[in-house]
Amino acid sequence: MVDLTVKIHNIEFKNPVMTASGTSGFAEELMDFYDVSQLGALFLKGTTLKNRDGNDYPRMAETASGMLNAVGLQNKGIDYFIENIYPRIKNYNTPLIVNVNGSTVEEYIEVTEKVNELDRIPAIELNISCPNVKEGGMAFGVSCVGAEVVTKAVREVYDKTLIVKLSPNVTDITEIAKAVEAQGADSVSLVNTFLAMAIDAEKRTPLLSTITGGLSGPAIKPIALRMVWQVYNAVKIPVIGMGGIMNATDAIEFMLAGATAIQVGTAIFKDPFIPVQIIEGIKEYLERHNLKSAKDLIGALQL
Amino acid sequence: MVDLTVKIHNIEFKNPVMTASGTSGFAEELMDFYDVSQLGALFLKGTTLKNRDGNDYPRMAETASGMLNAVGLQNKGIDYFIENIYPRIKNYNTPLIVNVNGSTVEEYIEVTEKVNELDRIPAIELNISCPNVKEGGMAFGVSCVGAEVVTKAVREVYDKTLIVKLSPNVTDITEIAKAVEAQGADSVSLVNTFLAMAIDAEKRTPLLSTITGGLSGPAIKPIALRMVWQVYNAVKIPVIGMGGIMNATDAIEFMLAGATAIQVGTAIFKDPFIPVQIIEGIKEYLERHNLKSAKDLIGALQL
Amino acid sequence: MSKKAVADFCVVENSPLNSTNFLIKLKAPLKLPVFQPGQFVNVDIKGTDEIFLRRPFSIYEVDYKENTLSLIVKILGRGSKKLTEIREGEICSLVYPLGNGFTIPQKGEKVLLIGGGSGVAPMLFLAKVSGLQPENVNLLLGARTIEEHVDVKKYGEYGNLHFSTEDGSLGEKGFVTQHPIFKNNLHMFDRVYACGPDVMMRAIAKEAKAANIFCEVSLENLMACGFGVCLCCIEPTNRGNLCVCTDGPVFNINDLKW
Amino acid sequence: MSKKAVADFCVVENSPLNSTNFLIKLKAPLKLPVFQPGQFVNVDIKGTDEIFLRRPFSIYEVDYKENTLSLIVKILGRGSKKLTEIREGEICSLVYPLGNGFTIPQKGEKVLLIGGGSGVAPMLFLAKVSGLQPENVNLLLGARTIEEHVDVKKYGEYGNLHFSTEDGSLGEKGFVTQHPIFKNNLHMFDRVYACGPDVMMRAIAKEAKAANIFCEVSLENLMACGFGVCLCCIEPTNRGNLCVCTDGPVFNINDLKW
Ligand SMILES: Cc1cc2nc3c(=O)[nH]c(=O)nc-3n(C[C@H](O)[C@H](O)[C@H](O)COP(=O)(O)OP(=O)(O)OC[C@H]3O[C@@H](n4cnc5c(N)ncnc54)[C@H](O)[C@@H]3O)c2cc1C
Ligand SMILES: Cc1cc2nc3c(=O)[nH]c(=O)nc-3n(C[C@H](O)[C@H](O)[C@H](O)COP(=O)(O)OP(=O)(O)OC[C@H]3O[C@@H](n4cnc5c(N)ncnc54)[C@H](O)[C@@H]3O)c2cc1C
Ligand SMILES: Cc1cc2nc3c(=O)[nH]c(=O)nc-3n(C[C@H](O)[C@H](O)[C@H](O)COP(=O)(O)O)c2cc1C
Ligand SMILES: Cc1cc2nc3c(=O)[nH]c(=O)nc-3n(C[C@H](O)[C@H](O)[C@H](O)COP(=O)(O)O)c2cc1C
Ligand code: FES
Ligand code: FES
Repeated sequence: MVDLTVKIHNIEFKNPVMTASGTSGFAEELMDFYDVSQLGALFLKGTTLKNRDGNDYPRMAETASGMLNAVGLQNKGIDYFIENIYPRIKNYNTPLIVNVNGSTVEEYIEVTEKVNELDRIPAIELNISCPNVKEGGMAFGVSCVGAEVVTKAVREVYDKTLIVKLSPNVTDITEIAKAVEAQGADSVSLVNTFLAMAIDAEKRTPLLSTITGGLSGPAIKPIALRMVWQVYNAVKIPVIGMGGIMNATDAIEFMLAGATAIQVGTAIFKDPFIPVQIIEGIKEYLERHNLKSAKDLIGALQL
Repeated sequence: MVDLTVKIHNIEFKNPVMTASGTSGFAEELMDFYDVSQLGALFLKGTTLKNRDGNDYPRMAETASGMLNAVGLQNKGIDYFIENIYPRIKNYNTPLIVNVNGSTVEEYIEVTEKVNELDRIPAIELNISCPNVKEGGMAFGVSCVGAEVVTKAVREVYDKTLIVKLSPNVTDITEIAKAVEAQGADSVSLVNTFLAMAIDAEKRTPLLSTITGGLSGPAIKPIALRMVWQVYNAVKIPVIGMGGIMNATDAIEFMLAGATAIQVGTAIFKDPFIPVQIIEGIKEYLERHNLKSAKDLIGALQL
Repeated sequence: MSKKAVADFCVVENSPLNSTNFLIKLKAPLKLPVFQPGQFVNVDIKGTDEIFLRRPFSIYEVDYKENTLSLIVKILGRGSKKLTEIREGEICSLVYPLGNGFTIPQKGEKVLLIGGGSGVAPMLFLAKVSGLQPENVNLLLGARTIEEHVDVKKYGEYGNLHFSTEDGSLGEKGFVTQHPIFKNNLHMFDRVYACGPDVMMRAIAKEAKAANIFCEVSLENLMACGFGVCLCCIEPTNRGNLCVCTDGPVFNINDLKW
Repeated sequence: MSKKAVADFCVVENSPLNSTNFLIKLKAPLKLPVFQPGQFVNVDIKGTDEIFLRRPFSIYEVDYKENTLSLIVKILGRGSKKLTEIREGEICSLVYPLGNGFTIPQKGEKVLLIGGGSGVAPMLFLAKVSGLQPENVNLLLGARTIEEHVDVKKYGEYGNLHFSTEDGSLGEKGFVTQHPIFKNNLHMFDRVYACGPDVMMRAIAKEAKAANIFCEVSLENLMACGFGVCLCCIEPTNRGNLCVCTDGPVFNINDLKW
């Protein structure tokens, strides 16, 4: 029997396969297909202090091996989450991780403080990399100073596991990773989407209401993989990798590059069973290669 | 009859469709298929002061809707070009543009000075964005200071059209574009390839000898398009757009986003006739939309 | 136990209904659940580099005995084009059942079902399972020309058939809203249902609202996931931004900001 | 006038030669140029999201009257797998002719042609057009098992056929370099030609070098363009890094750094 467990900070996950924030809602929708307790963890939809309507329609455009989105953090706010959603999902038998967002440092702190009260949320993922909001979001994530300020402020009010989600829209992602590590982040997750654009040539208009949006899917995988490998070699805290993972082979590549765990995002839109299939595929790979533990894959790339 | 000509600095091009440096050698190979004089311009293979063997094999890996390369500027040096290649190609009836590279500012200057002597080379493309060389290349292109230093130095020794090729591996490409504009660049071309990585999961090794390489092809198109649009809105000099252009629709999208001309790169590997087909496609589009000139497309995106 | 499924269906029929519409019949590997008219499936279209996401199509017919379901696919762009080229025997992955479905009318009610283009599919399904007497069901089908009309003769047994075309080549000339059954007799109906191009549904909604008649429309917003997780398909409503894929595709026009 | 072309060929035959090799015959829309043995075509494989670049395959047979060319395609990964699923009547785009080709032997010379796996294709083509008397041509074909051998009986008219398999299920047991015709008689040949797995060609090259016999091998480096513009397919040689697609795929072993 292979051991699929991995550890990030003080949490042991039953396997390294997790859902990416914003791509599986609050996991309830996946429950229509299968029991999400099988998954390593659930990163919930990005949550802000107050209700946000998100951006105007159209919010989506298909691109070669990928898609753009401009959802803009539509959510009902943290209080609604605590009162209405949390009670329904809190007994899922796998770690639930809230993706914390804000337009100001104060908002990040307030949301974090509220999440801190929730027994069944062992960790937060600090999203300083959303490219689809006018204020906050990626603005914090593309400079060391911005990343430091938010991480430091949140760290002061939060004792559980703090994961900071990095933006790929930067010159040197290792600088940002090192900056948040220095401010006490327990882990970094990467990458968020790439700022990108699509145009309707016939109509001569942008395809998204917001003109630009975030690119995800297999198209970005080679860049995301490079960033995971760079960050793995730059920091000591565990890295959670994502970006275009569609199958177990992709997931294994991210782990070989240094990811302790991986998140599946856009692939879920294509087939919600993909995370489950990846767990099976990793198991099969480990057996075939006579490896005892998923941990043996982490950073095992041979140069 | 639609007018396909476009102008960059003091050069009038017969049409906006050009080959991207490093993807059609010195154009002789394309001559085996068709007369390259039809094309708007030919951006020649990256050239350095001395002979470079380039990187070890393997230098290529296929990815979703794209490819990685790690050629590493293999070329025989500027003197060889001047003595052996230039005489053979100088009478092609379309502008030939040398892609100038160096590991040091001095090398960039030396290559430029030598190119300056060549009557039939009306412009150079200063490559400060190659991700596949250890020294120089992208190192200059990812900081404003680096970009400024090279541009300024080359501008001082070069009076003809100076195009600076930008790296997409930066937080804010408009800053770099503005910096090179301020130093006298006549045009910017973008994007070069994205630093990326591919892994053989079964062998647990990188697929490239250099571990990382440059991602090109349709996968990067949405990011490249966003950057062209941003740069178009940030500078006054003309923008040459590229990144994943596979057909006339893609080319038109780049022009709508602000490109005065476009370069076709990786698509040539798939089908060397694509640049010719794009010229036809632009013509057909202009006629169908009752537009008189390709210039009417430049930045014509309706927001 | 699970409410939704992803499964590989086998193509058992792909036949052109006219120049742009195709009937695609798919056999399920598992017992099909009961579908509501208005519900849809999300289809994985293989075989081109450019199609990354699935494409949603309304259920047109279901044969629970044969375990098959049928779609009417209209060629619009790359994906729908490719889908119409699928051959019998090929495999096609579907996510199903998706969406809410129309409100089933109550016994004795009179209904008007309006379908435009491939929007006829859910209307015919609704006519079939409405449970109403045929004389109380009126199907109004619109298209640009007779060539773009699908042959719906067999649906005569479920209700009265009315046609309109923009060029007058079949039925009344003009848009569906100019057809007498709509223009002159709207007040006769207890419920109006519509599926088709946005402009058509908006025109219908406007009149139905003015006449204060119950009216449901089926929206076709762009979708990435189809099951409520991406929040890409939203429609602004009086209850906030709702997902067309889970809160819809069927909406009561009073909820919409039209 | 142009030396190279891109054209849509029509698949006229796709038949399995054994469990992993397929014969694919393609009809050209234009008159075919004269191909040299060792030259290859670059094939656009449609129909999956993952295949972006073309795949190179050696010319196996050309019928100038019928205007067809044939390839032997071995299933190695995604692209070759997909290509073997192509159906008669389908269209397939080829870039051709690519590469240099083998040095044609001179009259009266004795040659040994060694093919491993799908590497038999250019060897059979060379045997056919070598212009030598059959008794001077020796074809040594190796594979892992008899199941992986392609039926080459008809090539008996162009030369003597010799076989080896790793498991001894056909011909001599072992690698081609262990076959008597190679091991004991190498010195008898004026020229040795080889195409097959890297290890096989390296082993042959080593012996040929030691015996100081003219030897050409056909390399299969990864390619992006196939016509000399990307510089991805390079092989280090005594003349520097050369492109396998234009300076090769055929190299004299004395040029290689093996
Ligand atoms: C719930 C639902 C049910 C549907 N039922 C049917 C049905 O039964 N039969 C049928 O033929 N079609 C139906 N559609 C529409 C169908 O999904 C689209 O026609 C299809 O996705 C287009 O894909 P494509 O690749 O051919 O077009 P693309 O190449 O992706 O796009 C071509 C052009 O059409 C536009 N477009 C694409 N999809 C839509 C859309 N959903 N709405 C408006 N514009 C769009 C694009 O913006 C683009 O301009 C339904 C859609 C939804 C959401
Ligand atoms: C000049 C030339 C002539 C050739 N002639 C023939 C022929 O006649 N018949 C034939 O069956 N094959 C031939 N090949 C090899 C053929 O091109 C490859 O088998 C094919 O490209 C593999 O594509 P794939 O998508 O199936 O493999 P992929 O899925 O791309 O790769 C599968 C695995 O094979 C490896 N691989 C892929 N291509 C090559 C390669 N060229 N060399 C070594 N390893 C590789 C990959 O790294 C990977 O590990 C030739 C190659 C060249 C360069
Ligand atoms: C529709 C959509 C919504 C997203 N919403 C969020 C979000 O709320 N918070 C967040 O941190 N990331 C969000 N992301 C980014 C994903 O979590 C992930 O980082 C990105 O999509 C790359 O992974 P992928 O290629 O596997 O999708 C979203 C992505 C998509 C496609
Ligand atoms: C194999 C290869 C070699 C390249 N060599 C060069 C080069 O020498 N100089 C340069 O400026 N860009 C070089 N590029 C980058 C291209 O010119 C272009 O910027 C990039 O590939 C993006 O465009 P595309 O997606 O159309 O290929 C190279 C790209 C490839 C794929
Ligand atoms: S399509 Fe994803 S939420 Fe509706
Ligand atoms: S494959 Fe491009 S140069 Fe050989």
